[in-house]
Amino acid sequence: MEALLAVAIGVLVAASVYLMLARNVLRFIFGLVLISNAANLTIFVAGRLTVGAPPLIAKGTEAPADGVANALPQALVLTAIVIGFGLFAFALVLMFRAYTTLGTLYSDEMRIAEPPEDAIG
Amino acid sequence: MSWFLAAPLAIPFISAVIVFLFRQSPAGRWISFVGNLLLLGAASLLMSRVLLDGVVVAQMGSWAAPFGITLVADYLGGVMVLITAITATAVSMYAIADIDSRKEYLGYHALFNVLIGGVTGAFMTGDLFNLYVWFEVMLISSFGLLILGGQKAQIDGGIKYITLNLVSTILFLTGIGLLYGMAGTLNLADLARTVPTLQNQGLVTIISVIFMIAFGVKAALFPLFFWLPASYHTPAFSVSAIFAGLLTKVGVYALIRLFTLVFSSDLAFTHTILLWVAAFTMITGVLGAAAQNDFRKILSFHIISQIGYMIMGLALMTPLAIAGAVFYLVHHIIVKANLFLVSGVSQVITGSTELKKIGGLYKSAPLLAILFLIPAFSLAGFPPLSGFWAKYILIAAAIEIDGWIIATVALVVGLLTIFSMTKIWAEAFWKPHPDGIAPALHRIDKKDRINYLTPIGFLALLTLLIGLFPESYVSFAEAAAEQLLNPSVYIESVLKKPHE
Amino acid sequence: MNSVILIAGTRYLAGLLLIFSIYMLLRGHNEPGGGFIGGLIGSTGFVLFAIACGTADARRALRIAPQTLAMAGLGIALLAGLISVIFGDPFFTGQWLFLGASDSEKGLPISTVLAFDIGVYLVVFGSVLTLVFAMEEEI
Amino acid sequence: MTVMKSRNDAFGLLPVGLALLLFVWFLTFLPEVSDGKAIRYAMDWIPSLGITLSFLIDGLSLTFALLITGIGSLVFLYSNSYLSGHEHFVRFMLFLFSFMLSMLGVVLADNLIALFVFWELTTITSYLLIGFGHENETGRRSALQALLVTGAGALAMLAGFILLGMTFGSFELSEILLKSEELKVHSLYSVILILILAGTFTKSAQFPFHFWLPNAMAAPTPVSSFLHSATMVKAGIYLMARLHPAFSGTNLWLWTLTIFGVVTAVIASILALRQTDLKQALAYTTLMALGTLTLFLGQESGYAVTAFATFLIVHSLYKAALFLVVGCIDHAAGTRDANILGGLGRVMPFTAVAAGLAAMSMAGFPPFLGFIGKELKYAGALGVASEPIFVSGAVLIANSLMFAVAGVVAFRPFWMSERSNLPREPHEVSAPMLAGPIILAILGTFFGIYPDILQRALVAPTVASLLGNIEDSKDLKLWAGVNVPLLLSVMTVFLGLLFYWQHRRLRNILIVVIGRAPSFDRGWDRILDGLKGFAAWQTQILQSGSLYHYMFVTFATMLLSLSVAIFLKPMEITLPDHWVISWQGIALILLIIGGTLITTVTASRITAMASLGVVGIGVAMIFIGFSAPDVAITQLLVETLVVVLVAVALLRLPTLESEVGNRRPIDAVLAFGVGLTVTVILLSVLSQPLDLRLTEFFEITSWPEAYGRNIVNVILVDFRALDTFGEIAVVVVAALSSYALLRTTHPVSSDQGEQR
Repeated sequence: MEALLAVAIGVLVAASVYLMLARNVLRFIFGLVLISNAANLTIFVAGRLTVGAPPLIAKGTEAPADGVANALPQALVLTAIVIGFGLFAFALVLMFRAYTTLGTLYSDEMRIAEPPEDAIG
Repeated sequence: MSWFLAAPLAIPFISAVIVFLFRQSPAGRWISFVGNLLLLGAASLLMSRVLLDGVVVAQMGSWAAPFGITLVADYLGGVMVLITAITATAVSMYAIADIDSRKEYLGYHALFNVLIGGVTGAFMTGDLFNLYVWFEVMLISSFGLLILGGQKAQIDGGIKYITLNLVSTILFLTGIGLLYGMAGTLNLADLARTVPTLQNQGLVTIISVIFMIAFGVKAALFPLFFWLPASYHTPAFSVSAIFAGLLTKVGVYALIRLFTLVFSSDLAFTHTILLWVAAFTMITGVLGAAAQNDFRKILSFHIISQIGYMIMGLALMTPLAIAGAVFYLVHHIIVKANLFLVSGVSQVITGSTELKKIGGLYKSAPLLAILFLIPAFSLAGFPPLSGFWAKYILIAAAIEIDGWIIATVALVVGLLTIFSMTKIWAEAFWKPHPDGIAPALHRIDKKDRINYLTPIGFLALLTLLIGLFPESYVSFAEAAAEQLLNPSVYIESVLKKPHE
Repeated sequence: MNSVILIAGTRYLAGLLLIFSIYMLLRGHNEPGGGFIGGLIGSTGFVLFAIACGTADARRALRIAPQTLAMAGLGIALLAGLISVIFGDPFFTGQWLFLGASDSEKGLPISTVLAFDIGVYLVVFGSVLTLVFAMEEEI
Repeated sequence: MTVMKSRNDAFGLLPVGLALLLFVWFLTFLPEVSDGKAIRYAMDWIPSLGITLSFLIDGLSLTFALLITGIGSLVFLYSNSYLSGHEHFVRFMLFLFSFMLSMLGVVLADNLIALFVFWELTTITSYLLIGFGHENETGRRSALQALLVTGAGALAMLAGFILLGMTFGSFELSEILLKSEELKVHSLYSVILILILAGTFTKSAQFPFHFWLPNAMAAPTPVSSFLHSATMVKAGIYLMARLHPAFSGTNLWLWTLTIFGVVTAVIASILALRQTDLKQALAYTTLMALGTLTLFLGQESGYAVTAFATFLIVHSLYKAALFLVVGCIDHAAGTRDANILGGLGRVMPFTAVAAGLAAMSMAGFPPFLGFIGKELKYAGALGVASEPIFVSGAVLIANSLMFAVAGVVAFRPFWMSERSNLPREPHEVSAPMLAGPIILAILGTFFGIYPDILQRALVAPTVASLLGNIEDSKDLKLWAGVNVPLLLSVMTVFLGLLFYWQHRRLRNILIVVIGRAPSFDRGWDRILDGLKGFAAWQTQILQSGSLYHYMFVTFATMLLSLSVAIFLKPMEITLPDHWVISWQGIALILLIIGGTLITTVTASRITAMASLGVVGIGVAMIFIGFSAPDVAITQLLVETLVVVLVAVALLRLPTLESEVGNRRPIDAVLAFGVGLTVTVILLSVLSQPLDLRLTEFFEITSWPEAYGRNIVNVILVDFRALDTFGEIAVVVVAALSSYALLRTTHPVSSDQGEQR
């Protein structure tokens, strides 16, 4: 399964790169969601996979059963998901704001911070 | 013991929470300033502890390394925290005059203090994933600060800043996942011990390239620096100053940390890349500055070329070179933050940052002229200011190991730096104001004037002091380099059992 | 969106989700759940409420500005971490108090770790609402 | 204004007094130094880098120090009147005084790096002084030009210094000079020499770096007098003289200095005759003098070095005097144009006398010191190690032209032709302004009559500094008998008179000829324009302002560097022997891939949103399937919020359109490459076993020590609580930032709700 997931991650990354290269910044947002998923999956897969044994300690025992899933990457992924959500939310609001103030979602038309005439002078 | 490390991290967050509750009152700005003064005190204590002990370590939650998260300050980490506190204090005073109440209401001071917390966290953490977390803290608060004010240019610049930084940050996260998948640990000292023993060394090098790119974007290296000149001229001046001083330097710090501690086994590959990158970063940055006609844009491009010098130090990887990089880091933070602060005052009294539209400062605002000249000439590398020693050490380090090309590049870029800095001087200071007005400092009301000029003067004084009496700092930088190049002390301090 | 039934329904649903979220928060240390999940569930309730009745009502029901709540959460989490320093332990060392502990039973655990998780809960709760309310009001 | 003025006057006397004090203090060293002794002071500055603040006073440095402080005090006195009442008078004096101190540092420093520090300080102060007339474009341009030309040389010189210091393990000149023999055979000798000469030649305005000096005349006249004739430009000369014992004696040294010196001297003296502005004419004769000094420094003979030492002093005296005189003329008559000026002798008698005495010295008439200098120059030229005829000829031409220029500058305006149409009615200048020229001119005469005083006091010790032996110094005599130098002197006078007589015609010819020759000044502009153009071009390409471009370069860098690394650093990929494959797993992966592809290609917002949701849920299912319930729940909840937020935002955003453009295929290739790289690296990572000791620790301690049965949650709130703390900080700040972004331009009143 790890190998297959690695391929899936590759697809996610490729798709998000393609989306991020789009002129419409909304597509960047889509790419961002996908690539965050890819990064989270990478950590998860890199911590190796275990089926059907969540890292919980049963009542009355001191330690989990042998062969429970690796808890550390899960904690990292959880952190990363929440952080990723925060970043995504801000990015989305920014694109929204960009549309309401700049009147466009196309990055080629966003030339206020670096006006074209600047580059020549 | 752990107080020494916990305090510089906790204080900014405590300030952030408190100032947020006071966001509708003018008291907020003073609380922020006092908070930063406290941070300065805590950072000084930490620094003195570091000077006594060499490496100061605290295991968060009492969980021994490598299991919990370790906070650690060695010479480099300690001085970075201190300089962060110094810059933050200066900028928070400046902000009292610079930031309007609308921005305060929207949380300027809270964002600022969280940013500082993120920066000190990044400098002190001894854990790779934790470093990622602090990077994110910095990143998200910098987003907020960058767009505060909501002008079109800010939104536009913000989009470039944010998209490119998000790419870098996700790459960083991916790199962490992959490295964990190989080495099974996240603690930097533990990684330093484990990584060289891994079987698949080729892969280690490849993963190190991932980190190089991720931090390369943060540090604004060639050819990944686009976000910086696209955005740094847009926000409030306090924000520009703190960004210019600290943010890219966290990237440089991370590069130095990882590429001396963890990824130091394939120098022929990684550090050769870094050397070329350093050369191109210096050149393209300074040429960019030469092409600009705006006070802040020139300064922004200069950040890039100066970063090149620091990376040059890392790439050469000799004791003298690393010492040069450490010296450069501190010098540059002080000087660059200060120049942005000066650009703010200049904007207030001349009405613009565009060089074509301003002038006359030399004649009618001589104090500001002096306060500009000190950091500007320091940046340009004129002796006996701090920038000269920084460049001197690096060039000497390059010549020492026959690095002729990089030494030549560093020298030529030094000349171009002079060229582009004098452009600001000639246009904003010497040239008469095109509208014939005399931009004098007393156009600002007295209270604000004090808040504007005190931090500038303070930072300029620091520049002068480092320049005139560099010995203590040079020997410190050499000690820091020694520590970085022989990380065993660092590793042992972090990994030793608490009861030992 | 003016359906009386819907409004009444979401009020109850929101309340229910809030209670459930606190349950998830409290059980988190031993079973799936915790501050994040609790906070997310709790905020979902209010999001529904805001969609159904409008943000003005939702803000009134909440009483405190959500961003203040979030900041307070951050403060609580920080304090939970700092308390340990009073006891001479490093930052973020868990401090535990077991009420009614006996040899066989550990008793009811009160800990800084729980306080920390409550902080997390408040942060997530407050932040999500800050975001959603502001966004809703913008439309 | 009057208050201001009197304050200036009081202030203005301070530097005069200080400089005078310094001068007297340096005089006290004369007895010891005249005996050939050297005095050294040292204190630590940056011991870690081997940099000390060490000073050496010997014949050479004392000569310079006395010239600097002596002429300095006269120039300060002069400036008091010249710039009296100027609004930036205080700044001016401050800069000029700082300059004097820096210059003293240059000539006294024994440590190379300390010397460099002072050297650059002279550059900075001279930048500020040349730009004193900063309100006009020319002043600013000239200042920048001087700064960049000398700055460029200085940087090369710094590299030379570093090499020199590293080669010999010390930056102390006094130590390096002892290792002269070792240096001359060292493989880096020529590199070091060329680097250092780059610094000295630019500072001392040797051809082809000469062009900045005449432009620097934009500075006020006292500055020109002090910096651009008597002191700063001689810093380069000083350094060559200082290094003479270590470097001289090789062909490289000999020929480089001789050729540059001769070319500079001849070209400068020709250009000098061309000028109609008195100050410019003097500037070019300064160049000529600098060339001559360089030329003599190339040699090792006693005559040549004595000629150097003597001419150094002679030139400083008369040139400073003449510059000050020109300043007086300018001050009094309002112009420096040689074509208009005339007949000033009657109204400005004292100035005229000073000018006359200085000019006689410059022209080389006996019994002035200039005559002795000139005799020695001829003696030195005839004794050069290389091509004496050629060198003597050059010196002859230069001297005769200088004779002519002396006439043009100091004789003609006073005594020839009537005054006509002067901008101002001329009058004699005040005593403080006269003091300088008169004292300097009288000194030139005095030393001409009593040359042995000068010889014993300064010339011989200077020669000793260069040649190591005080006996190598040749005597300074007014009458040395009938010899070849005397004949050449006579020829000089004849040629000089000829040139003076014909100078207008010559000037017209020169204007035509030089007009056709390439101008270095214009070349400078072209270089600068080229640089600016190149900078703009490369910046436009790199920092184009297009987000697409930035993204593309970033990803391309990623792909390129990772592919190179993968190509050069082969990594192992071993796929597992037995594949654990479940049908559910494959279905989920297909779901994720399908959702991803739809999101990528769709042009519908709703479809994109839905397929994003599908991907998110698919990922959550993977988490469930592989034993991560907490992560899965979080992922699902977050996914819900993502959809809610996107949905809310989309209400206001326009519909998507298909991306068109001919770069999309390239983008697709890049995207595919990046994706493939990630997969390959991940597969390689998975090829080795993972060390699980961290997790094992958490498993063992989670319940006994951290009292929690959900290990993931225990990690989050206890083992790695600091991560979580940072994380919630991110969440809070994300919310605050978004809130700020949405509200940032709204007036306060529109914040409904939160004020209740």
